Amino acid sequence: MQEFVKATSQAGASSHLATAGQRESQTRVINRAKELLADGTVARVLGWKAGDLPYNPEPAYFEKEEDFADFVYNGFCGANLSKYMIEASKLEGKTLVCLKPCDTYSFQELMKEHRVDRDKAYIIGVGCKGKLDIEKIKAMGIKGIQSISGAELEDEAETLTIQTIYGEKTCAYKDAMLERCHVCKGKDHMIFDEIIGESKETKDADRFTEVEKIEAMSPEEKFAFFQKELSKCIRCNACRNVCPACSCRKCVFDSNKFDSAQKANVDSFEEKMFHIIRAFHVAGRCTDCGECSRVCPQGIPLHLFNRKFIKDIDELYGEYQAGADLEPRTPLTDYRFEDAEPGIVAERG
Amino acid sequence: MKTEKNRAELIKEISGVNPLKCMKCGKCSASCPSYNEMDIKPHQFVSYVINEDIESLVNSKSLWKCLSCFACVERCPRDVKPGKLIDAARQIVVRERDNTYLSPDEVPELLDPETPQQLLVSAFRRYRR
Amino acid sequence: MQRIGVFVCHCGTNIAATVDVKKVVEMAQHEPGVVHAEDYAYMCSEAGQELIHKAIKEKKLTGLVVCSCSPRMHETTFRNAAEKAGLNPYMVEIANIREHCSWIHKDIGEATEKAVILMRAAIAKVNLDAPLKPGESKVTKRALVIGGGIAGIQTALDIAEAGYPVDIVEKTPSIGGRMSQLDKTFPTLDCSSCILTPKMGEVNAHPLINIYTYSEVESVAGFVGDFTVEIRKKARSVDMDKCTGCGLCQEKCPSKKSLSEFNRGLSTRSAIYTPFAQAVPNVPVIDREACIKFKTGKCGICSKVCQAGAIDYDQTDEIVTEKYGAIVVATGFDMIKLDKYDEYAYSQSKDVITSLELERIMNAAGPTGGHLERLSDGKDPKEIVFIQCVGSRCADDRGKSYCSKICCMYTAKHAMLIRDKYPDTNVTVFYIDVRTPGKNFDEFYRRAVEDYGVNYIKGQVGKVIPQPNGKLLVQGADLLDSKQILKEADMVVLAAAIEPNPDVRKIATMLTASIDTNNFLTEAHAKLRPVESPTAGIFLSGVCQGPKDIPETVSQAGAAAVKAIGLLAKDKLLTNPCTAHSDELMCNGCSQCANVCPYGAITYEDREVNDHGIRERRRIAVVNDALCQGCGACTVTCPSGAMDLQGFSNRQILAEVDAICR
Amino acid sequence: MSIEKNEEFRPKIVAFCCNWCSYAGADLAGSSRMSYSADVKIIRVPCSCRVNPMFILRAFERGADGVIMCGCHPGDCHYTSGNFYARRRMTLLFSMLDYIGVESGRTRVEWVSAAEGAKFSQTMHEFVDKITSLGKNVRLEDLRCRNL
Repeated sequence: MQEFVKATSQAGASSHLATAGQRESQTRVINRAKELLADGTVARVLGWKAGDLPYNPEPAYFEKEEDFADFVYNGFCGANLSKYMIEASKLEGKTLVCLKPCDTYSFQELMKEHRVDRDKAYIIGVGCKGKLDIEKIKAMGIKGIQSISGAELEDEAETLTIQTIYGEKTCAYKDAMLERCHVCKGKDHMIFDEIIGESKETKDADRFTEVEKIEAMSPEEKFAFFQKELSKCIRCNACRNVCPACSCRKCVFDSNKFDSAQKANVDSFEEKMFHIIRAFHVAGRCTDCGECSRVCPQGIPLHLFNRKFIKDIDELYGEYQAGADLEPRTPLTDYRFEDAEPGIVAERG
Repeated sequence: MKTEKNRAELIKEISGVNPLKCMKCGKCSASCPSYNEMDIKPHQFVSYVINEDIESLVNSKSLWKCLSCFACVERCPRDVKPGKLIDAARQIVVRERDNTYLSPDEVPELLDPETPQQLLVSAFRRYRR
Repeated sequence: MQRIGVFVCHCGTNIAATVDVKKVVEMAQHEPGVVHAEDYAYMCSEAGQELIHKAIKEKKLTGLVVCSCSPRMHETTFRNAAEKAGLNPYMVEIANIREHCSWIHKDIGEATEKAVILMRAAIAKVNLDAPLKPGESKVTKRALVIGGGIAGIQTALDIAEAGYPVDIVEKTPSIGGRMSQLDKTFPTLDCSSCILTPKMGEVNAHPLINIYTYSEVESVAGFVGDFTVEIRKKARSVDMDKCTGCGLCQEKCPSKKSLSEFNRGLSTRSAIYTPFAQAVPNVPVIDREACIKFKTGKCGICSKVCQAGAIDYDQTDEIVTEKYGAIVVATGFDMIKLDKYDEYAYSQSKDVITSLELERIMNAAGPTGGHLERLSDGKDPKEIVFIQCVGSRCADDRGKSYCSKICCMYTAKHAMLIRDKYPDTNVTVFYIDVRTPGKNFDEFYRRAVEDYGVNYIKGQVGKVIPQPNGKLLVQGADLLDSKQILKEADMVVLAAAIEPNPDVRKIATMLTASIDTNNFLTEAHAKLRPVESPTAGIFLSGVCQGPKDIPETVSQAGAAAVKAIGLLAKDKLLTNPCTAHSDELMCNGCSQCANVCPYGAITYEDREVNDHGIRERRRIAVVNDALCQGCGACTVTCPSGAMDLQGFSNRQILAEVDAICR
Repeated sequence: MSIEKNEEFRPKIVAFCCNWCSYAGADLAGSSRMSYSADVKIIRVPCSCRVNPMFILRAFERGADGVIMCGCHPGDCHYTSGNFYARRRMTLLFSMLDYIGVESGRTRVEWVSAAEGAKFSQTMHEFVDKITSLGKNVRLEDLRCRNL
């Protein structure tokens, strides 16, 4: 918390108003949450609490007034809280959940799949102006971070000011944004009870550019690329655990239904095919929230798998955005007589 | 290479028509305002293309009697559209004449700007021989 | 671990000439679970089956692998043999070493190697086989027929004659359908209503048939043998029990300007009406949109004149819920709309009519009292042109891709009738092909040409141009004579394509019956099961399945009835045990599987589960065994693998893959 | 000739065939004695929609060099719509395999009716030739190489 106060006070004069606005927006969420807790509308609040470092807030429940001392909402609150609502839906009473615009797609997709209970959720659509990627900041050579200001000044903030043990560093907010925010789906919340704070569309790139780059490679180059990336995987399951679409009660890789949980297969089949199968299982349901890539400790660009499927679906079966509506059929549970034949893959070359 | 087979293929390609879809109903000939002027009737055009007898087609009177009114194109129930085949056969004639026709740069000088465009286009279609 | 017996068939020399069967037997001994292996000249013979029987008993086998011909050939034989010896029939797997091996390979080494691999795959599968038992479901001994035309009438009569109660649901106020609108029928020229009305009366009087007219199917739930159907009885505003059918109300009704549906809009009717004189039931309905009482509240004349006191303005729609074992769809057809065919001037001239309109004009009970006349000026037409294939055999979106099948014959009939009744009227038919396959059909067409002098011209008409003098200029081409024809006609009759009743799509969705892009219901097999829908318990009668004339419709109606009777005659249905099942501990309840199920076999229920000590209510997919046909679409859609298919489980197929790639 | 082939490279090919059309088509190829390579091994499934992408990946992982799936022609599915779902699934899976650098010729879908014995045999011929020309499938086996 202390860093926060410091950070805001260090903000430049030009962004002072914005600072107030933003700080107010965090305060407004807190105040509104306390209000709803007090009047019994909700039994708990699902938000983010400050972590041990200035850039790692983590999802948390807040049930009592005093819990809110740790409540934060800033540029590092990338975590998509919709998946937590699966468990929260089983609890007594309503849960207030803070969802960013892109998180609401996941929430709707989970609603469609009957995994979350709309009646058990009170959704505060929180404003979002792009979330930050600490790995990008570190990659700029900024090490020994003590505090970061500008992360919470999302209205007009264009610069992050970072206090490190080596002195003060700055970087453009934009340059530190998560990849997914550069291909933002839009600033509108798909579902909410109320909205607090403003959102900004941060899209400045085409989301299929990277996929196209790979598609253009020769088979050898493609293989070399994926072999290099996938070989980094330590099978920690972080991608699977964070993914709102990977919400199976029991993952196929943990069950005996496919022989895939047997020891011999863990070493070979799962080892090799995990990411392809995972991407296939979420194809047509993945909202492209980008959490898989964000949490991967090895920095594997896992979203490239999902996005390849999204691109194919868009091109072959018509534009589709998972979670944009509550229509029960997804591209893989639907068909048209005149759909492309699988041979199109070879024809496209 | 100018074989009859190639020319027939070219006609299909230019027109985008699959002549095999024809069920020989004759609605094209029934619709044609130039029918009596033609030696090869519109519905026969289709079988000439199927039989790859393009030489007869390009030498026929019909080729230049067609008004390109497209009544047959409009009414054909099988999507065969003889008018398009005729148009493609004309294209063949033009393409095979190599460089003996006007260059596009010469055209503007010869044109009266008052002439309606539609008239020009149909005139080009008919008289480009 | 299973105790598996492997039996390798020589099939005379069919297998043994190319596959070293002894080697296959030897290799089988090394496979896990195999406790017995032998070969024999003909495994399918009595003696071969006896070997199987003996081995099952002596070696206490729990699974069988038969290396022989295709399972499509003898799987049932070997399953039955196993069952006789006390083994579950689903513990038998076939390795197809004939069609897929010995018959297509020449090299013995190569064929033997492949036969061994195919055997291994079968052994791997049987190792994971589980005994399966077909389920049972009850049969409600009552049938529903949707549609009250000749198809529905015939089906209902045939089912009822077999002793099963039948309900007919008909959308319009009377049964009778298209056939009741026809004048004469080809190829014998019987009067249509003379042969139809006795059947309508029979249906009405039959103690086992119940007719719901002016009613529609509202919803369908359940499955073969046990459908629950909601039927909406639309408010008739007339009490069916009290009405005597005297017709006084229709006579006195002051609102007489509504277009008669029965006469295809060529005449008018009153707001309270029966569609035609022989209507069954002979009870009128009030068209509430035309009725003055309903529009203004003032009138009520019908109520005043009705001596039976049958008029009931307060009647409301009523929903009846009924259970059925079988459902027959007989929704029939209509003519396509001709608004996209401007070239034939249908909407510009009253004298350009469709064949069905001509049918009404020729009918003694029709708008002109049976006198053939121009609708524009009432004059006798002297020159009539028929145009065939209007909207049939069309590749574009204006018409239909199929041949409507009945037009060639009814046009010959029309031409003949006109020439017979009005010998000084010329009749010209422009045709593309004349199609007359059917008993006495071509003879009938030839009579039109030879005995009645109907002028047939090969060539589709290009355009019909109404002239200022009231005539119609028909521009056509005679392709055989290579000349273009301009003909002045007094009347032009268009043989418009027929299309399935548009409501059938809604009904197909309710029934989960499959339907093609032309809105024809799909049959289970184009040749061998033409009157059954792929959805069990749904049968097809009449034009809803494809274009048909009356004799064909009646035969198909009978066939559909027999299929329905065959179902109703059973007390219990045995269901295919190779069905999908969901593991309640793994199911997410995400509804993805229900999306792809072609049979609507998957529903969801909130169930209390005990997941390793955690008790909670979960949404779980439940497969109805009676509905599931075992395609497996759901199993692949299920990301967690909770949904699996018995007899073709994930583990079994993976085991086969492993065995083959070993 | 087959011996020569044997010394060189014999591909392992798995064919998934639906029970109603393609398996029957393969039977017809057999009863019409239309030969094709013994390298093809057929697995019977009720419908092409029963083929889980995991089966295909498993086959590759276990050393298959090519996987082909056959089903009823679109619109002719015994279960009315199964092959439509299968078609989308396979299109996406094949596209993904192509994307990670597995040669697209190693996977194929062909619709074979019960009457198309000749087509079945012809298709298998072509597929075996294609796989033989591609050689051993090493990519999927080496997709994750820990020592890199």
